[in-house]
Parts: sequence; C-alpha cells; structure tokens
Amino acid sequence: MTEPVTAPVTFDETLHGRRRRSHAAAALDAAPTQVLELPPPPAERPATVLPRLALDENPADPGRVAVGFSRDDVLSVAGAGLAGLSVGLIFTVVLGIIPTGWLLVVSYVWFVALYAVIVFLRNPGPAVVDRFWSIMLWSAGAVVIASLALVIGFTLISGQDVVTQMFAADAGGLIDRLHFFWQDMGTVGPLAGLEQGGIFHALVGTIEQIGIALIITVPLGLTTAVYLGEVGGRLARFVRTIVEAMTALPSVVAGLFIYAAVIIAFTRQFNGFAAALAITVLMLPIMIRSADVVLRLVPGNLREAGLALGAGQWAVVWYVVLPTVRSGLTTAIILGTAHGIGETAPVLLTAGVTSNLNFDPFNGPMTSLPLAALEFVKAPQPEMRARGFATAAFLLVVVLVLFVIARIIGGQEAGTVSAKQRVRLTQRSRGTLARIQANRREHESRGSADDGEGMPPGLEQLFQPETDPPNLPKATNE
Amino acid sequence: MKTLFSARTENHDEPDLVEHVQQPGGLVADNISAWFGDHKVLDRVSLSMAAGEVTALIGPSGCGKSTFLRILNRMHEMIPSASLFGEVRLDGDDIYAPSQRITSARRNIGMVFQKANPFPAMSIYDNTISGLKLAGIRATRAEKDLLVEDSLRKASLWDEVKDRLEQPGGGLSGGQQQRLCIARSLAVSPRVLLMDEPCSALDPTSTRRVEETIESLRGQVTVVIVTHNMQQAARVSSQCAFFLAAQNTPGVIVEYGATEAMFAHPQDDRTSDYVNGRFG
Amino acid sequence: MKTLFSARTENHDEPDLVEHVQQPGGLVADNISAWFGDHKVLDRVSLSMAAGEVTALIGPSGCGKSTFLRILNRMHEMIPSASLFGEVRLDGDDIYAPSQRITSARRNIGMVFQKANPFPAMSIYDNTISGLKLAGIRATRAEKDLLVEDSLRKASLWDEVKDRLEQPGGGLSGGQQQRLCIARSLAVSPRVLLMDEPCSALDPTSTRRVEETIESLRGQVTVVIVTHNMQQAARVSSQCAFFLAAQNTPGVIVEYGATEAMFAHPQDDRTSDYVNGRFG
Amino acid sequence: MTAISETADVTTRPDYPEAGADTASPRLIKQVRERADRTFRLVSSTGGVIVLAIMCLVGIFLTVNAVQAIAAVGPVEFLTTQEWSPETNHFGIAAVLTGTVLIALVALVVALPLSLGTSLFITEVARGGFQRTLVSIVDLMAAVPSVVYGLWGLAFLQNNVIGFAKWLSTWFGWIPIFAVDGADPANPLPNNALYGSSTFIAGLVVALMIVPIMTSMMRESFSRAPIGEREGAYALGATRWGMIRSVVLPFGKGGVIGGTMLGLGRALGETIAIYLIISPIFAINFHILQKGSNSVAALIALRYGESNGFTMSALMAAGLALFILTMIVNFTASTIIGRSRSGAESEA
Amino acid sequence: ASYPRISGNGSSWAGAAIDQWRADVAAQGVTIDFTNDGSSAGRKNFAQEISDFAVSEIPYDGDTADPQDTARPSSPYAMLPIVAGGTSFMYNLPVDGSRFEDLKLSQDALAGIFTGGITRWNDPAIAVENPGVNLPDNQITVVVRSDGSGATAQFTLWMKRAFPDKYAALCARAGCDPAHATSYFPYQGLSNFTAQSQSNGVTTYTSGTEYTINYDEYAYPLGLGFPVAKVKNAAGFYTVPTAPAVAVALTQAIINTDASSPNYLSQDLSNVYGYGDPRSYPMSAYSYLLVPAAERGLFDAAKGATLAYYANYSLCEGQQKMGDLGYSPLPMNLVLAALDQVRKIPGVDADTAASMDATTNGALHGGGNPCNNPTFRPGDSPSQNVLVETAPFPDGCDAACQAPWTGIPSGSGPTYETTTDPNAPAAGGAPDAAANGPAAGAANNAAGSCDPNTGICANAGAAAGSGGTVKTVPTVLASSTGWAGPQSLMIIIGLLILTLIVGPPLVNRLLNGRGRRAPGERS
Ligand SMILES: Nc1ncnc2c1ncn2[C@@H]1O[C@H](COP(=O)(O)OP(=O)(O)OP(=O)(O)O)[C@@H](O)[C@H]1O
Ligand SMILES: Nc1ncnc2c1ncn2[C@@H]1O[C@H](COP(=O)(O)OP(=O)(O)OP(=O)(O)O)[C@@H](O)[C@H]1O
Ligand SMILES: [Mg+2]
Ligand SMILES: [Mg+2]
Ligand SMILES: O=P([O-])([O-])[O-]
Repeated sequence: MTEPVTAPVTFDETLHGRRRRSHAAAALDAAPTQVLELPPPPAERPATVLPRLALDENPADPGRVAVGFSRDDVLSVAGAGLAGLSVGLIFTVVLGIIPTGWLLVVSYVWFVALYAVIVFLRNPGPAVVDRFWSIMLWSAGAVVIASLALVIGFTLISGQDVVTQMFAADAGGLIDRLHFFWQDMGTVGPLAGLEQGGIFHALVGTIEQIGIALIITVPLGLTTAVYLGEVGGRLARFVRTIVEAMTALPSVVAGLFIYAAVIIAFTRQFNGFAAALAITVLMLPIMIRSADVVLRLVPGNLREAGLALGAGQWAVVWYVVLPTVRSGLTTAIILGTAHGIGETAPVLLTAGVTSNLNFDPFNGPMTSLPLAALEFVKAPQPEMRARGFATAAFLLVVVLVLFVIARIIGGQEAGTVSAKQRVRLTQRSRGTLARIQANRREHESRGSADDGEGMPPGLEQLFQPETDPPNLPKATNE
Repeated sequence: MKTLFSARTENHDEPDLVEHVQQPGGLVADNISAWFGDHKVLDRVSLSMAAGEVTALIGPSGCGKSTFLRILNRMHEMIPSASLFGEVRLDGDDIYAPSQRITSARRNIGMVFQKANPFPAMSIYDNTISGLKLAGIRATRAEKDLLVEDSLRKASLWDEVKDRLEQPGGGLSGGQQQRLCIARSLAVSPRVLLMDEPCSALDPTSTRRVEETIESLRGQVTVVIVTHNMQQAARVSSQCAFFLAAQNTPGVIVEYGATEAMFAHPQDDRTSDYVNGRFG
Repeated sequence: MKTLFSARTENHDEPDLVEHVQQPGGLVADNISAWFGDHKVLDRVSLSMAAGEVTALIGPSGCGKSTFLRILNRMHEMIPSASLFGEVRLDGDDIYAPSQRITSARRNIGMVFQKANPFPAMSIYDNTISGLKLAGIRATRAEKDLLVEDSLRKASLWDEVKDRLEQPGGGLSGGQQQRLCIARSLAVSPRVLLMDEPCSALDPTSTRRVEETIESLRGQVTVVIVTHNMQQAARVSSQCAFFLAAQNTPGVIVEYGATEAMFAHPQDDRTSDYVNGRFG
Repeated sequence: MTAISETADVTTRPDYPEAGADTASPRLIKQVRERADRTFRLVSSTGGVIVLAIMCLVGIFLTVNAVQAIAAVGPVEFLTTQEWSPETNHFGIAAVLTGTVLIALVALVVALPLSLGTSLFITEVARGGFQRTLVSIVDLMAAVPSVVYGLWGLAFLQNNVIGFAKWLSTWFGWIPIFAVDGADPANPLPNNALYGSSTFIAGLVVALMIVPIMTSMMRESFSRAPIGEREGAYALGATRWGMIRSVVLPFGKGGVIGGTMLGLGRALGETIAIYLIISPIFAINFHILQKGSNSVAALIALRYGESNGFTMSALMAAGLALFILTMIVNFTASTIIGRSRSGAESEA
Repeated sequence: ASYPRISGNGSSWAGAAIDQWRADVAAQGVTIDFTNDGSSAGRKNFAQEISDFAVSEIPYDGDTADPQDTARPSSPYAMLPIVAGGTSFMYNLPVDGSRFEDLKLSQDALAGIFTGGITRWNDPAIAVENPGVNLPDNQITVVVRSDGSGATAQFTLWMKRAFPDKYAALCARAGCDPAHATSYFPYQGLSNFTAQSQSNGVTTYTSGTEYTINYDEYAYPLGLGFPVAKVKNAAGFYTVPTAPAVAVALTQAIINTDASSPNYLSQDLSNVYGYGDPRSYPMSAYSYLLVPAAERGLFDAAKGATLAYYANYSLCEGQQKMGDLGYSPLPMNLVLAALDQVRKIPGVDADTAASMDATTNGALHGGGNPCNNPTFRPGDSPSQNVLVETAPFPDGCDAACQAPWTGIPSGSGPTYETTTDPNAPAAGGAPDAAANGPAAGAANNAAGSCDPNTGICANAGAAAGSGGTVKTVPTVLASSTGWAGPQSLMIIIGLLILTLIVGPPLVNRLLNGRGRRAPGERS
C-alpha cells in the first residue's frame, strides 16, 4: 500500500481471458481449448449486417397489430348469448313450461352451456376451461354489482316520494325544496306531509357520534397498529389475536356493554357520547386490523435502509413507514368509519331515539342516520316509510362522499403520481433547481473568500480531511 | 410418451417452412415496431434466429432487448398499454395471426426470466411438469416420471435434486431455481427458448451451470438469450445482435451476425465501442 | 451549519483513534463469529479495513459475506435469531460496547443494499437528505439545498436528476435509484460505507457509474464492498478478502491482502481457483 | 487480531485452530435506545394495552354478567337446552347457537364463491377504470348499513327468492337440509309462508353483507401474487385460468382463508338484518329452507329491551357463547394465515 | 316558562299518538324525546330511571301484567290512560284470483285462529261468517310479534278473558301462564305460526305473503292500504276499530278507582268484549302513561314541569287528532281522573296547574270545554261521550238499534250470494261495518299474475305498500309439484333442442377425427 496499485486485471484482459474458454473466441483464436459438440458451422460465416442502412430515417408510423380480443371471441360470446336468450324465450314465453320470471336464469344457464360447446368446437381443453371460468368470474362480478344495484335501487324507489316532493311544482324555493336536509322532525307529527320535516337531527347525530368515535379510534387504533407492526413481542401477538377475534364482536354485544357500563352505571340517560363509545368499540378492531395488514406490507428493506442511515425506530416509523402506507392507512380509517356510520343496533341501545335536534352529545337522546331510517320505516304512515328509505339513501350518499374525500386526502400509493401531478412536480422541480443554484452562487460568493470550494463547511470537514492521507490509491483501470 | 408428444409430430404436417427446412424452431422477427402507450421503444427491427442455434441479444440498458424478447412469445401483450407492429414467424407461421392461439405460441416459445420464478407451492417434481398441467396435456404417471427426469437432466439439475423431488421448488438456491425454470420450460418441448438475462442474479458457479445447460440445448432448441455480459454472449452464442437506443429514440438493431464476427471485427463503431467495454 | 454537523463534532471528542490517526474511518473486525439461531455462519473472522480505502469481500454464495457486512454496522441484530461474538472497532471504539448508541454506529457506517431502496413516499430531493430527517439533524433550507447538490454530485447523479428533484425517487431507473441510495448515505457524512453487491442488479452503464462514484470516494470514506464480480473487485478495490464456507461449516476468511496480490499470486489454492473462475 | 499486511504484494492466510476447538459463545449485546425510541415504544405499547384492556373489559363484562344465568341452569343444560325461557329457569343456547351457525354457514356457502369470483374478476379480468370502479363498488357495498340490507331482505328479497326456495325443496327435498315440513305438493295453492323467514333467506342477506369484506381481503392477497410467477405460468402457455389456478390461488390461499374466516365471524355476529328477517323459533331446525330460525345476536336484539336482572344475565350468557365461538373461529383463522405465504412476505 | 328537555320510551302501539303530541308541543317550545321501542322496554327503562316517562299497554302489577316482566320502579309513580284504540286483524287472502277485502270473523273464530285451533282458511268457523265466498283450501299462516309487545299483551288478555279455555289450551301447547296475559306471544311448536319483530315486521310480512293474518295496531294496515278483518261483536254486527267503534266499546271498561292501588285508573276490559252495542269493536283497549310521582335520579321538578305540561296537552288538546291516526279519544271522565294523576308529578308549574284546573272546572262546574276534548260537550256529565252518542250505527241496524240492540237487522243485502248455510246467523248476511271501511278506497290497480307452482308474480313487489290487489291465477293444477307432465316435457324439449343445436357440429367434429385442431395448435 505504499505505491499506487497498478491494475493487475483489466476489463479487457478479463474479457479476453474469459473468451479463451468460449467457443466463439476459440474459433477466433484458432486455438480451441474446448471442443464443443456443435452442428458444424456453415461453410462461410457471414460477416455482420448493419440493418439500419436499408431503412428510411423517418418512416410513416405504421398501423399496429390488434391484439387482445379476436373477432372470434366476441362473436362466440354474442352468439352464445343470443342462443341462450332464444332458448330461454322458447322455454318461458313460447312454450310456457317455465314461469316467465325465470327467463334470465334459464337463458343464463343455456348461455353458459352453449358457449362452452362453441368454444369446445374450436379450441383445446384448457381454453374451454378458461372461457368457462372467465364467464364464471364475469358472472360473480355481475351478481355482486346487481345485488348492490338492487339494494340501492330498492332503497331509492322506496324513498322516491321524498325526492318527488323536492321536485314538485309547488315545493317553493330552493331552500324549501331541500328542507329534508336542514329540518328536523321536532315539530313534525306522523300525519304531516312530506313537505315538512327532515333528517338534520340525525345528520348532526351521525356527525357528532362518528366524530367522537374517530377522535378516539384514529390515534388509538393507529398507535396500536404501529405497536403490533413495529414494536412486536409476545404481548403484541396476544393483542393482535384479541383484536382479530374482536373484529367479529357482535355489534349488539358492544351496545349492551356500553349500555350497562356507561348508561346504567353513570349517565343514567341515553346520550350520543355513549353511542360514540359503542361505535368506538366496534370500529377499533376493524381499523387496527386493516391498518396492521397495511403496515405489514411495508417492505422490510425500507426499514433497514432507514435504520442504516442511523435513524431511531421512531424516526423510521414516522418518516418512512407511515408515509409509505399513507393511502392504505386512509383506507383503513375509511373502512372503519363507513362501518361505524352504518351501525344501528348499538346506537339503538345507547343513543336512544328522538325526533329533535340535539347538539349536546352528553345529554339526552341523539339519533343517527341509520337509526332514524329504522325508526321511520317502523312507522305505519307511508310518508314516514318514504322518509326512512330516503334517509337510508342519503346515508349511502354520505358514505360515498366520505370515500371520495378519503381518496382525495389519502392520495394514491406512495411513489405513484398521476399525469397532472407529474406536470406540477416538474414545475416544482424547476423551482427547486433554481433555488439550489441561487443558494450555490450565494454560497460560492461568500465562500470564495476563504477557500473557493463549493461546499458547505460541514461537508468540507467531512469530505476533505484535514490532512490528505499519504499515498491515496488512484483509480487504476482507466 | 406417444400421447405426450404426438402433437409434436402433427406439426410436421404444417406448410413447409420457408427459412429453415431442416429443423423446426426457426424464428423470424420481421419489421417489428413496439410502443408503450405512445412511447415508441422499438423501430422496425428485423432479425432471423436460426433454428437450433443460440442467438444473443446485447446492448445497453433500456434499448428494448427485453421488449423485443417478449414480443417473440407474445408476452408483450400482457402490459395493458403495449402495442406493436410487424410479424413474428415461427417456422413460417406468424404467431400474431388471428388464427393463432396465444397459448400455443407461448408453449412453442418458452421463456426464462431474470428472476427465477418457480411455483413455490409446487414440489420440484410438479414444477417440472407444471407446463403439462397448464396446457391441459394428460400424461400417465410413468410418462411424467420420464419427462421429469429428462427435463431435469437437460437442465443439469437432476443430480442435485433427485433426492428431494417432492420438496417445494422455492427451497432451492437461486441458481437451482433458475435451472428448475429452464427444466420446466423444456418439459413442454418448446421449439424456441427465450432467456432474459437468466444469470444476472446468479453467482458464478450457478452461471456456469446455466451456461452449460444452454450449451447442451444447442441443436435441439433455438435459444435466444439477452445478456449484459459480453463474455457470456461470447461464450454461449453463435449469433449476436446489438441493440441500441439513442437518446429519446426507439431502439434499433445496429448490427447483427455471427458472434465471432461481432466481437472480432464489428463494422459499426458503436458496436465496437460497446463490445470493447467503452460504453454501455 | 453548526446544528447540521454537530453530531460529527461530538465524535471528535471521542478517545483518540488507535489504528488510524491521520484519517477517521478505520474499521477493524476482531474475531467475529456469528450465528443464526444455533447455526454458526461465521467463525472467528478478523479483518482490518483501512481508512479511506476500498476493501472488497469476495467469495462464493452463502459463505457469510453479507452477514459479515451487516455485523459491521449492527444491522445483524435486526434478525431476531441472530447473535454474534467478537468486536468491531471504528476508529478504535467497539461499536458493540454498551456505551455505544446503535444509531450513531449506523450513522457513521452507512450501508447500500443489493436492491436499491429509495423511500417511495419521498421525492428525490427528500430522499437525498432523508438521513438528516431520520437522524433528527436540523438544517436550514439553504444548507439542505447545498447538501442535496453535493451528495448527488458525489453519487454522479446530479446531472441526471437535477430537473426532476421533486419527482418520487421510485421513478428513476434501477441504476439511478442505486446511486440515489449512495447519495442518501453520503449525505449524513458517514466514515464508512458498506455496499452489498451494489451493482448486481444493474446494467453495465450504471455499474460503471457506481464504480466511478466509488472511485471518487476513495480517500474520503472507507468503502467495504461485497461483490460477485471478480473484475469489479479488481477494478475498484485496493484490498481484498476471500471468504469461503466449506460444506456444513461456518464461513471463514481464507486469504486477504492487497487486491493485486490476491489476483496476481494468491497463496491459497482455493483463492487461486476462485479468482481464476475455476469454481464459485 | 490480524491487520492487513503492509506490503501490497503479499497476502495473508489467517490461521484457524482445529475446527471444534472454538468455544466462543454469542456475546450479549445491549441496545441502548434513544429517548425518542423509548418514548415511542412506551406510547405505542400503551395504546396496545389500552385496546387490550377495552377488549378484555368487554369479555370480562360478558363473563361476569353471564355467570349468574349459567350457574342457575348449569353449563350442560345451558348448552343443550333448546328453549329460551329464563323466567321459568329453563333456557339454553342449543337452538339459538345452531341457528346462528347455520345462518353463517349458508352465508358462507353463498358468499365464498361470489367473493372469490369477484376478487379474481377484479384482479385478473378487469382493467383500468373498470377495475377501480369495481373496487369502489365493493367498498360501497361494505358501507351499506345493515339496516338497509335487513329492510331489503324483508321487503324485497324474501318475496322474490321464495320461488327458488320452493323449487329447491321440491326437487332436492330428499336431501334433509332442503326438506320443508308441512310442504304439500298436492295443494295447488301456494303456501309461501312455509318458505319465508328462513335460515336460507337470512343467510342470503348476510352473504351480501359479508361479500365485500371477504372480497377485499381476497383481492388484496390475489393482487400481491408475484408478477414473476404469473409471467412464468403464461410463458409456459397457460391460459388465464391456468395461471390463476397455479399461481394466484395458491399464493392467495391465506387471504382466502383469512377473508372467509373474517366473513364467518361477521356473519356470526350480524344482528339487525337477521332480526328483521327471521321468525325466531327455539328449536333446532336443520331445514334451512323452512321458516323459523334463530341467532344469538338477533335474540339479544329482540329481548334486551325488556330484559333486566336474571333475564339480562341469560342474554349475556348467550352473548358469551357467541363470543367464544367467534374467538375460536378467529384463532383458527390466524393460525392458518400465519402458516401461509401471502401477506407475510414483503416481496421487495 | 322554559321547560327542560325530557325523554321517554315505550309503546309502539300508541307510538303515533305520542309522536303527534310530541310534535305539537315542540311547536310550543317544549322538547320531548320519545322512543317507541315497545311497552316492555318502556316499563323497564322507566323502572331503571333511565327515562323520564314511559308508555305501556299493561301495568307492572296485577293479573293483567306480564308475569315475565320483573322490572319495578323503586320510587313512586303514577299511571294514567292517554289514548284508546283497537287491535286490528290485517290479512292477506287471495280469493278467486284477487285479494279478498271483506273478511268477516267471529270472536270465536279469531280465538281459534290465534290459538292454533283453526288452521285452514276454509274452516267452517270462517266459512260460516263469509257465506258465498270461495274460501281457499289453504293453511292460515298466523303472523305474531316476536318481540315483547303491548299489542300482544292486550290481545292475549282478550283471549284469557273471553276464551280462557282456548287460551289455556294454547298455553299448554306453547308454554305460557294461562292465568296471565303475556307480552310474548306463545307460538312455539305451532307450525302455522310465524313470528316477526315489531309492528313493521309483522305487517310487512303479511303484506308480502299470501294466506296470512296478524294482529296489531290499526294504523299499520291503514298505512299499507290493507284490509282488516271485520270482527263480529256481541250484537252480531261486524265492525272495524274506528274511533267511534272503540269509543262505544270502551264505555264498558271498568275503571280501577282505588286510588291507593298501584294500578289506579287501569281498566278492566272484561265487559268490553261482550258489549251488545251493535257499533262496538270488541278488541278495544287503552294505553297508559307512566310518570314519576316524586323526584328521582335525573328527574327533578323542572323536568316534572315539562312532563306535566306534556301530559296535560296530551289529555286535552292532543285528543283531537286521535281519530285520524286510527285511535279513539279519551272520554272526559278519564281525562279528569288522569289529570289528577298528572298533579302528582313533582314540579307542575303554575300555567299547567291553571290549565288543568280550568279543565276540571269546565267539566264539573259548567265552565265550558277549555280542554277542547272532542268527546265532551260543555254542560254534559263528564261520563257522557259525544263520540259514542254520534257514532253511526251499522248499516242494516234499524231504529231498534238505537236502544240496546234487539232484533235481526234487515235492509242492505249481502255482498255475496248466500249459500244456504243453516248455521248462518243472519240470513241476509251481516251488516257492514260502521264507517270508513278500511280498504274501501284501495284501488284495484295492480293487476298481475302469479304462477301457482313457483309463486312468482309478474309484478312482484307491487304488493308492498301499493295498496293494490294482487290477482292470482285461478287455475288449479292437479298435483303439480311432483314429477309430472310439465317436468317430463321440459326435459324432453331440452334434450331435443340440445340435439338440434349442438348435435350436428359435434357429430361433424367426431366424424372428422378428434385430431383436427386449429392451425398452430400443438399441445
Ligand atoms: N411496462 C412498461 N411501460 C412503459 N415503458 C416501458 C415498460 N417496460 C419498458 N419500458 C420502456 O421501454 C424501453 C425498453 O425497455 P426494455 O425493458 O425492453 O429494455 P432492456 O433493453 O431490456 O433494458 P434492460 O437491459 O435494463 O433490461 C425503456 O425505455 C423502458 O423505459
Ligand atoms: N436470516 C437468516 N436466518 C438464518 N440463516 C441465514 C439468514 N441469513 C443468512 N443465513 C445463512 O447464513 C449463511 C451466510 O449467508 P450470507 O447471506 O451471509 O451469505 P453471502 O455470502 O452473502 O451469500 P450471497 O453471495 O448469496 O449473498 C448462509 O448459509 C445462509 O443460509
Ligand atoms: Mg431487460
Ligand atoms: Mg449476500
Ligand atoms: O306497543 P308495543 O310495541 O308494546 O306493542
């Protein structure tokens, strides 16, 4: 180490050395050290070819090969669908041996069968299986969408009178038309028409109850999830097991618990806070569980990278782990919220029911949206039932809005950016670069007085040791 | 073994091959252009890969070697935004023709990836014959047994794993996993085997074994291998194509030909610079 | 700038260095044994890594190179079953001494992993100075700006990314990501930089850039690099240690010394076989 | 300690004593944590302990309250009696618990294929905007309040599904669970009431309620099936389904089981919807298509309002039984998930 | 005065009335929270001092109380009637393809149906009341409440009092105490009974399922537009629970006037069931308000003022709208007695006290009707009930009817052609109900066809809430559910179509040898 190392092995030499063992090189050097059993090379090895010489420099953009669905696939599905429908019609409408209500079911069964046959005629076994299961997957998706559509459709149709009233000719100004959202039922009796009354009281109740529940669950839930994922240990495993078991805690049991432990024992009256506590008990495990799952997906190498930079555990969690899964955590919170917002049984046991607006969560009954829906629907009057379903529909809308908000706040997965964001970030980058360059100039003008090096003092200290080490090895292979 | 490979015999009934009459497996890429969305990454690339020989694709990173390779067995389509123009003819048939089934193209043209990807839930045995299962080919136990041994022997893996065939494939070392993937591809008797940097994640010993495996396949299967390692290209291939993508332009083949010619006296300066390690 | 590097100043108050007085960063591993559970993977390994020089660790797969490297900055402890015996002295202080903070050991001894792992939630800018944030070092905006530029320049990345500093670090190419990780490690001014096969997932161009970066660090930071690539070891290192683990025995250092000597006239036959590509 | 020799052209071969002579045992390493880290660990474990305390409080509360009732009849009778009449000191959970399990099983049988199919559809078939829309739809479905499902089941589904129930019992009545007592095939007039308010209908509604949570768990694990393995299967000439069979499903097994167990847990505890739909009977009824069923949660919802003292204790005892059942299910689930591959591994 | 907010819960039977009053006083600035979660829950919460007041159909004690009910308030309380109403019997019965809306039932038949003695619609006991109606030979599905309910308590009380044998038989079968009414309908083991939760569940189920009958508050069938059974009173006339019919019947209630009894002012309804007035509806009853008679827990004098204000309003002004809601207003004598109970509430404020005094003065000393009670005409005796006096007599009730009823009516003919049933009590058919027949206005708009095999209706869902009449297809198929003609036909046709569509290509494929596959395929 007293003299600069002269390169004992250079890239080229190594390459050469290696090539000595390769048949290509062997042929080249005419000194074959290894005889490979190869088909004899063609008598005359062609020289290499430069294909670009034969091409235009700027060709017109050619069309592209259409890949994906072939016309055959599409026609098979369409044909089988048509045939299935026809057979269904024959059985139901024409022959009448199956009730017309079963038309879709019959047609579907025939469609699947006929499609399988069609595919079988032209394709090998695996393709038939593939197409069959594709249809099954599509069907599963369709069934799920259809059921949700039925549920929502039923709710909307059952509550349509409320909407109709809103659009009625004599409903008055915009404010009057929207009375359903800003009035309560305080002065509205069972005989009142739909032009009066609304669900403002329930909306307030829902917001306050879920708000209180979130104030408790978000910090507690996320802390616990972090505890499970980052601290660990035997106790953490026990907590995780308990929490997982608790995700299935029957909501009515949670309600009973709060009813006995809070209302009977302390408050002696129904109140919104007790309901919030019951919702909390139900939301906590859901939130912890989904947050825990998300946290466990953070690649271990990110944590290692953080630790290797000299960070403490807390810093790694706060600066690396949590930001990486921000969107996942938002989803966890929203899932918990959406679940808590729809809880009925525990709220019924703890918040009581009222038609009056109540802003005070600690005193007196406080209705929430799902509870109001249930209570409305329980009433005999058609107007009340319509209000009930309209409330349920409104609840769905509220949840939908929450989802949208969460997606906006939570953003996409860490590290992915949309096209719009990319443009913005590019602009920001330009700003940052300009700032850095300005800083650099300023620093240099200040620093040129002493050493002229474009480096902050700390960096100098770091990268320019006080005394140059003697015999610093130099790059060897240039 | 008859049922198992009867399909292979059938193929000989197909129209005569234009490029390669002696042996099946000749692969011709004709005027291929490729895009990701609107980003063009390959521009009118044509290359003929001789049946039974090893063709190496070399070139700096990002020049479209992987894209080209994936176009050769229709894996390119897996990426939603991807599109392409041109023809790929396997023994004369365009694999992109509407009458062609994507699955059969891929079965005929096997592929081995940079990162070994055996099916971790399956045993080594099952991994080896997983292609049969996936293609819906029925075989008796005895046929399967023979096939497993043959394929593992071809991939030079038999001796190392014959005592633990029923253990999960994920338990092997990286190099063994890679050779298991080669064995798995060989078991469906492909005419072509594509390899995308098969050794770049392996240690030298494993690399050596894989290269030996490639040697032993010569003459039986057409091999197309992408590699970053010039020595590897020189060691294993008989033909070579140099890809290059200049700044912000799509990738093209700058030069191709016999490997020794490419390394000994390339005609293009860029090829010469690249193979001599002056860039890339 | 005081706050920024105050931690460093503290370090100078520490007891005088024994091995290297001229330059900080001398790292000495003394009689290291390591276990995973009851499985011993390193047996009494001692090695001195000279300050400001590049030391390469070579050897076949599984011989304990990574384990050794991770012991050098206490990353080994992260694995629950792992344990060790021996001392690691940085400028004379045992980093495993009870009085030593694990975080300061790791800040002084940075690490770059085989797979580039920039923080996905951070921009390139933030990734570069993430070490400051993570170590709780306060700095003004201007200080950060200068540090970002300097670190990125050190890692030969500045010109490539200066126009997209606010884009997420995950959007860079593999080689760029790896250099970003190097820049990130350099930003906290470590005395030692450990690299575990930093180029094995990179293309030659990127490899070349990383090697250039390592060159430029020579004399400033002690570098310990694990590599599978003999030529790389030859190109970048001045010292070299050959690890080997015979069948079912823990890994040991068979031979170490100046790189040229190791490659030119190794004393041990196994070393000679290994560096000449006859095994491993 | 050996230092690298000072001469560059000589390498060193360290001496090792004979193998086995080494007696070094692992060194005890103390980690000195920063204050911030100690605080962090303290705060987060406090969070964990609080949650544990809350959860245990619920369990203890149930147990303490249930003791009185269980002690009054004895655990054996409590488990084997079908009637529910705490006033006369004659009650047990045989019928209610069986009903709960039956409803949950029906729900699972319906929901499992549906959510498997949907999650595979989302991860493997749907692309781009359609995929995102589907995910949102499933999420939205999870957020539909159970009271809405209950009302829908009562007022809409019941009337429309009875025909199917009838068909099933007519043609498959020879399978005991599909039999319906009192069904009179000779009577041309319908007797729909026989098929209403059944385990089957309650199970269907509960199935819809658990589909979203099962789907999202399965989707999560399916979507993490490594791209390398997927491409490996495709490159072997696999069809999409072949790839799913050989890569996605084995990889997602843990998620499937976990999701199923989670769904089962929720199905066991579902309250309002079941309460609205079933016609509670206190006799074990294995005929799932026949009217009359029961469930612990619905029983509590039905009776809590009027219960106090001993009758309340009896309800708590039922709640405790349900609680223990869900615990068992979840312990099983976490054991299975713990052993499987998906989720646990961070494929970087 | 400013009144603090109070809350109560209880009867869903009286829920609509309470809710109406709550809305009315809210307009006057008094806030009342009320949850109609059932009488039993009301009594329990009141006893536990969680609510300030409760509404229940039955008291805590006495033979009319539910023996299963163990809740008792530990501090003094008072009980007062607040609203009267009738238990109605809603049914869903298709006859000859359309919903039948004119079902008449004797009390005996009702007891038979609800105790499991009568299980088929064409049972002679039903047929005899509905001559000429082609009653279907199908099972009666009896829909009862599964939750604890005041409606059930009132109904079982009627069974216990009027048909003790049948009630005892029911109790013997299903397990209940024949000496007490019960809030939980004993339906265990009765195969044609179905229990549903809450009034809403019971009525929704009935409206959606044919051949069913239930019991519940009259407001529910009114709201859904469904018919209720016309019940034959002791006079032999068929009535429905309209306000006058209930009022007439309740004149026979015997009031517990023992002020020291905890059940002071509770009613013994034994005489109501058998009242011979042709206008009376036998299943009439009261609902009660339970109020604290001393301060307790969170209930202080200030809250007492609110409660008193609310109770006073309910008893006077509030009775006005009861008819519209399906209830019957309280007679003045009950109002006066109830006001005495209200005075026991701690903290009654001066305004309320003055108002109550004015009411009492008006009724007893000719001070007019400041209470504005609809049953009271100033100057009358408080026990006189205007509603009773003006209640219309049923059609077919001649002048003799005006007095205690004596003779067989003549006049309006029967709706249906009579079959010569010797047992028919009135040859000309029974007189129709007094006023506003329940579903008189129900439109026959929703026509549709339902298949007798599958039960699927073409316009399924139209039944719920539409008030429409669902027509069934009157075809009678012989034993259609076994393996018979249609099923065989189905299979044969299926096979035929299969062969026609799929056969040729399959044969072709087989003939050409299995090996021919698409080009490029080589598995
Ligand atoms: N999925 C994709 N979406 C969009 N662009 C892509 C995608 N995959 C590759 N590209 C782009 O296509 C070009 C060619 O990539 P390709 O992977 O084929 O290069 P390569 O030669 O294989 O590089 P390497 O040696 O690094 O593997 C690159 O510019 C790359 O950024
Ligand atoms: N987390 C772990 N748990 C148990 N054993 C381990 C763990 N990590 C490594 N080992 C074992 O320790 C030994 C040394 O592994 P190490 O990763 O240090 O080798 P290496 O030289 O870095 O190999 P490579 O070149 O493949 O990276 C191997 O036998 C390995 O199986
Ligand atoms: Mg590539
Ligand atoms: Mg390693
Ligand atoms: O009024 P009830 O709800 O008790 O019938």
